[in-house]
Amino acid sequence: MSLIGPLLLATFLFCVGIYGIIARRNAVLVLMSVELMLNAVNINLVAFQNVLFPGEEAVSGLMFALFIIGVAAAEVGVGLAIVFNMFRNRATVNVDDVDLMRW
Amino acid sequence: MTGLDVVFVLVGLLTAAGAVLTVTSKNLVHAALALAVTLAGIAGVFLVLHADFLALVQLVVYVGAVAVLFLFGLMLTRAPIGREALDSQNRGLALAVSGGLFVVLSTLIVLAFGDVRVDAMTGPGIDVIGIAIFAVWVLPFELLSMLLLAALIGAIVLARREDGESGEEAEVTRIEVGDPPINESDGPPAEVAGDGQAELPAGSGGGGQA
Amino acid sequence: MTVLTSTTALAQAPSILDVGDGVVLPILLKVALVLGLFFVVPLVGGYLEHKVMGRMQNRRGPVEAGPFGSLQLVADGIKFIQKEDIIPRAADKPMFALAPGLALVPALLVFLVIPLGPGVFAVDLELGLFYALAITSISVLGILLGGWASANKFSLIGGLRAGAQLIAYELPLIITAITVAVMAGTLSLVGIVEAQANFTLPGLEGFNLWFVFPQIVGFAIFFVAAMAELSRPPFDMPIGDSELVFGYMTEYTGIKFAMFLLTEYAGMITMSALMVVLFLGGWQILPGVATPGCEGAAGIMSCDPIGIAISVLVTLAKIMGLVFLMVWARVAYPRLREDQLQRISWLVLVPLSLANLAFVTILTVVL
Amino acid sequence: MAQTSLPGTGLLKGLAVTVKHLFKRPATLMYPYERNELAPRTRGVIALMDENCTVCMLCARECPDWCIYIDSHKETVPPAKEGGRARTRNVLDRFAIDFSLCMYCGICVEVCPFDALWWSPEFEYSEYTMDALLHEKDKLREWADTVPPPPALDEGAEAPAEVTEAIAKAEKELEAAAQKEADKAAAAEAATTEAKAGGSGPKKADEPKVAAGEIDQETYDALIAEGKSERIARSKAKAAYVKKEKARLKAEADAGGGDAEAAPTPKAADIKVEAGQIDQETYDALIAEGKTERMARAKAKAAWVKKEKARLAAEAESAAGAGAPAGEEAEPPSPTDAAGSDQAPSTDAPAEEPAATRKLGDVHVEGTGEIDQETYDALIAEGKSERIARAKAKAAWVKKAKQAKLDEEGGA
Repeated sequence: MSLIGPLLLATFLFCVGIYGIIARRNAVLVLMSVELMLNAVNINLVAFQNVLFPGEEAVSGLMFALFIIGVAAAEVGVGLAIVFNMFRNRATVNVDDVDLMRW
Repeated sequence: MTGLDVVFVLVGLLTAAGAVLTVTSKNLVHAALALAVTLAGIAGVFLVLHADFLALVQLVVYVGAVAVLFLFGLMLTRAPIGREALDSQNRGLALAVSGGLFVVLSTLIVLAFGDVRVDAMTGPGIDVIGIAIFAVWVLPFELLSMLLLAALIGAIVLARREDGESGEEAEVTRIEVGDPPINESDGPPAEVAGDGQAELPAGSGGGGQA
Repeated sequence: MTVLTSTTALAQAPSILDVGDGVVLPILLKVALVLGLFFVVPLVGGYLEHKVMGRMQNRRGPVEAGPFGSLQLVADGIKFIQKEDIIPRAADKPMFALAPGLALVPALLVFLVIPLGPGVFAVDLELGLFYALAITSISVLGILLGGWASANKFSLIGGLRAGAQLIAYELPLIITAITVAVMAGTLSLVGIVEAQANFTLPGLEGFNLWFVFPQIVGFAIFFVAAMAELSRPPFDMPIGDSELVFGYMTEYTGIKFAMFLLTEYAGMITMSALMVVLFLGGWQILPGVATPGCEGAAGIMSCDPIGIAISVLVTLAKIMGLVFLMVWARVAYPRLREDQLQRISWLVLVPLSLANLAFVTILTVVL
Repeated sequence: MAQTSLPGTGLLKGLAVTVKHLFKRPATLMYPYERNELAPRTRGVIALMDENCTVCMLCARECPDWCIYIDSHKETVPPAKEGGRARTRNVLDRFAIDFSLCMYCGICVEVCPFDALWWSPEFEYSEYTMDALLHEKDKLREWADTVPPPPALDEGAEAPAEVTEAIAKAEKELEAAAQKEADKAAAAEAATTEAKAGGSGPKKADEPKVAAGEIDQETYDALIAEGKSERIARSKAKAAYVKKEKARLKAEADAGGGDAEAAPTPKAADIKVEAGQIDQETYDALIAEGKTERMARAKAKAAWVKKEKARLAAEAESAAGAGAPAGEEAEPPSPTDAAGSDQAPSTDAPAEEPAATRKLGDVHVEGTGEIDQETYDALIAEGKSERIARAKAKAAWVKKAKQAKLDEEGGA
């Protein structure tokens, strides 16, 4: 199959993620957009794994993707914890409203 | 166009549609569900690309855990619903940035990899992946473990409610129905039952809190 | 280490359903097998539950529909279809309608990899065990969504409880499954059955054992976690009818409710089947006993039709035995409290399963 | 109790208990196919023996749900003796219990001073409409046939007060009767032979019962069959025995005399039959109608008794000629028969219906609260209170309506 498909899909997801980060106010939605971008990267990595190491025992692309998934999971955990904390203290999850350096 | 191409196009369209819904949906839970669809679609893309181990990991971690976590987060944070509440004012800017980026990147990609084809895809077996993780990549793997542990502890510490802290959010949660209180502009009125008596001698009229 | 490349996403062992040269016929046969399993075996399990629970409570259980009430669940299904499909006005209608399906489909998909006998399976994935666990983890989305979309506080709390419970118990479940995979040296479900047929403890050579004997702790953890995953009593806090009406199913009626119920019964069967494969030697009759009509490795592979029939019956009998155990636990024990539930998972099962994993791994490497 | 045991033994104990029950016989009773033996006073349905009802309204007043409806009117009974005072008595027109309201507290049964209300263990009277749960007098009377006798007294228990009283009374009367018998032995001889020739119950004459405290077994059985309580049946049977003796002696004494010893007590069976047999025809018909076995048996028994009575009455009538049947005729047809006659398909009891002249009490008029305006106005004019006037006017209306109905029947 053609390589261009996965790459274009990855690009599209990445740009959608950027749109979400800029356009959304809700912190949880922003986190979701970040996830979209990370996944777009994963698609790229897997696609290039197939191009660069076809049928070999080197699996660097998959490894990177795996690590990204792990890191993303950690990011979601901590990020959501921060959002909860913010919600408790400020009663809002709008990123626009959290513009103080201290409170 | 091979059969794989067709399957990929279908899965890719589903994924892209899910992604668009994720960032445009007016309802938070719909957005989370669209995200789950997108993530599952990406797992499908992995399957098409013969990375089935990764596809299953994607399912377990993203669809089974992260999407659920997001749903939990949305249900616990009680955010208002509606486009105005969810979207900021710079939607046009966002569209311009992301659209421009997409045009530039896709042009570059087509120019660079437009004619690359991978026809003999043989994904590595699970044993290969296992050996790779625990032989070649063992140090980053252990680091990732440490990171996850730290994230676990950090998340618990951040989200944990201190003793006696429970119920405090009730004070600052405003119900915006009817006429606002007179001293709305000064900040949230400190009209907590029991607290009100202590407020009276001070005479500050509700400016103390927050 | 030999070269271990393999074309993934393909079956390891051939299925007996791969007949002829065509593509369509095997696929049709496999779909028929999976659907048949999905719709028949859960009904048998449900009937068993009705009867056993009734007799344990000095009742008779169903008696009217069919001989000895055996068609009770079919009658129930017909009744559910006839019922009015009520959607609450405040509900999120598309999500409300989607949720039961989202819970049901994963339960259906798991049947794809479950081996009932030598060659009696739709497909034997290299990652079969991982696949089964990954697919089951999806159904939590449907439950959570159903709870939220009902616009009912009982439903929402039930859905949240279910989500928390499923995440909490998925961990010990997966870790224990990994332990078995470490012992078997494969993730393929057929491979695990075969590994058990050849498994002996050092010092006891020639004495075949199933994984349940060295892994009795793992089996107990898996059993408890599986019951919790399925929200079966005594772990049915998400439904908790004394506190939450009926949890996430409160607002569901008719066929949608039936779909949730079918999910639960199908889940019982799949979890039991997984336990049979992981711990109870699959279709092997007894440890060290070769199935009549079979030859090949450990006398359980490459069978003639009689051997295949015996194997399938043995597997189904073991599955029903485990379903009986689940029902037994349901009758014997009262429902736990929500905090007890989480405590059991995080403070008992997870550490225990981690210690078990470490222990087994070290022994496997050393021996 | 501090128990030190291995952790987990409690869990195993729970499993042991449940698995033990797995192999026990289920406690389930396969209800529609097999039935439980219910206690005699099970709160199934409330039965009414309307012949016992004096319209005292206690039940209706005590009912917490106000689910008992009673209509009645007053009737003047002509003086029993010449020159006596005419008495009034309440006649029950309507007695209904709305079982859709009833909460089965049983207070009405408790308070009833004349044993007119009884618990019956029948419970299968569910209906498709709520209206059908309003059981009228006839239906309530049917339930009375299903009231089982109470459990026997304990061994060595003291006899109930009414039984001892009845025994004492019977003994006294027996003595008097014996005295009479001795006086009129000669005259009796002739009458007995005549009666025997007519064939009216050879048994009756053949059994000279003299033992003190003896009960009339036939009456007793009949009463039990009718669903009366053991206690009542016993005391009544005693009384019946005494009365029977008297009647026999009297009949012996004056062969054709219409003395009209005819009792106001409707129960005293002048003609007695051996109860305990059932009318197979009735029984089959009722079973075919879908009645429960118990009810069918009780009714069939009653039907048999009634048939026998009718037969004997007919025989006696034909035998004794014109003068004799005064005794039977004076006896008001007991409400038992009236209620049962439409139920039991015993067609061969024609002697009874035409023999008895219809009275106001036998006619049922459906009143929905109409009042007799004329009476009402008159009473108001007399200065009576509105409530009294209304009540009396209502009664007057019922009476009038009944009279009209009766006239109509007579005319037809």
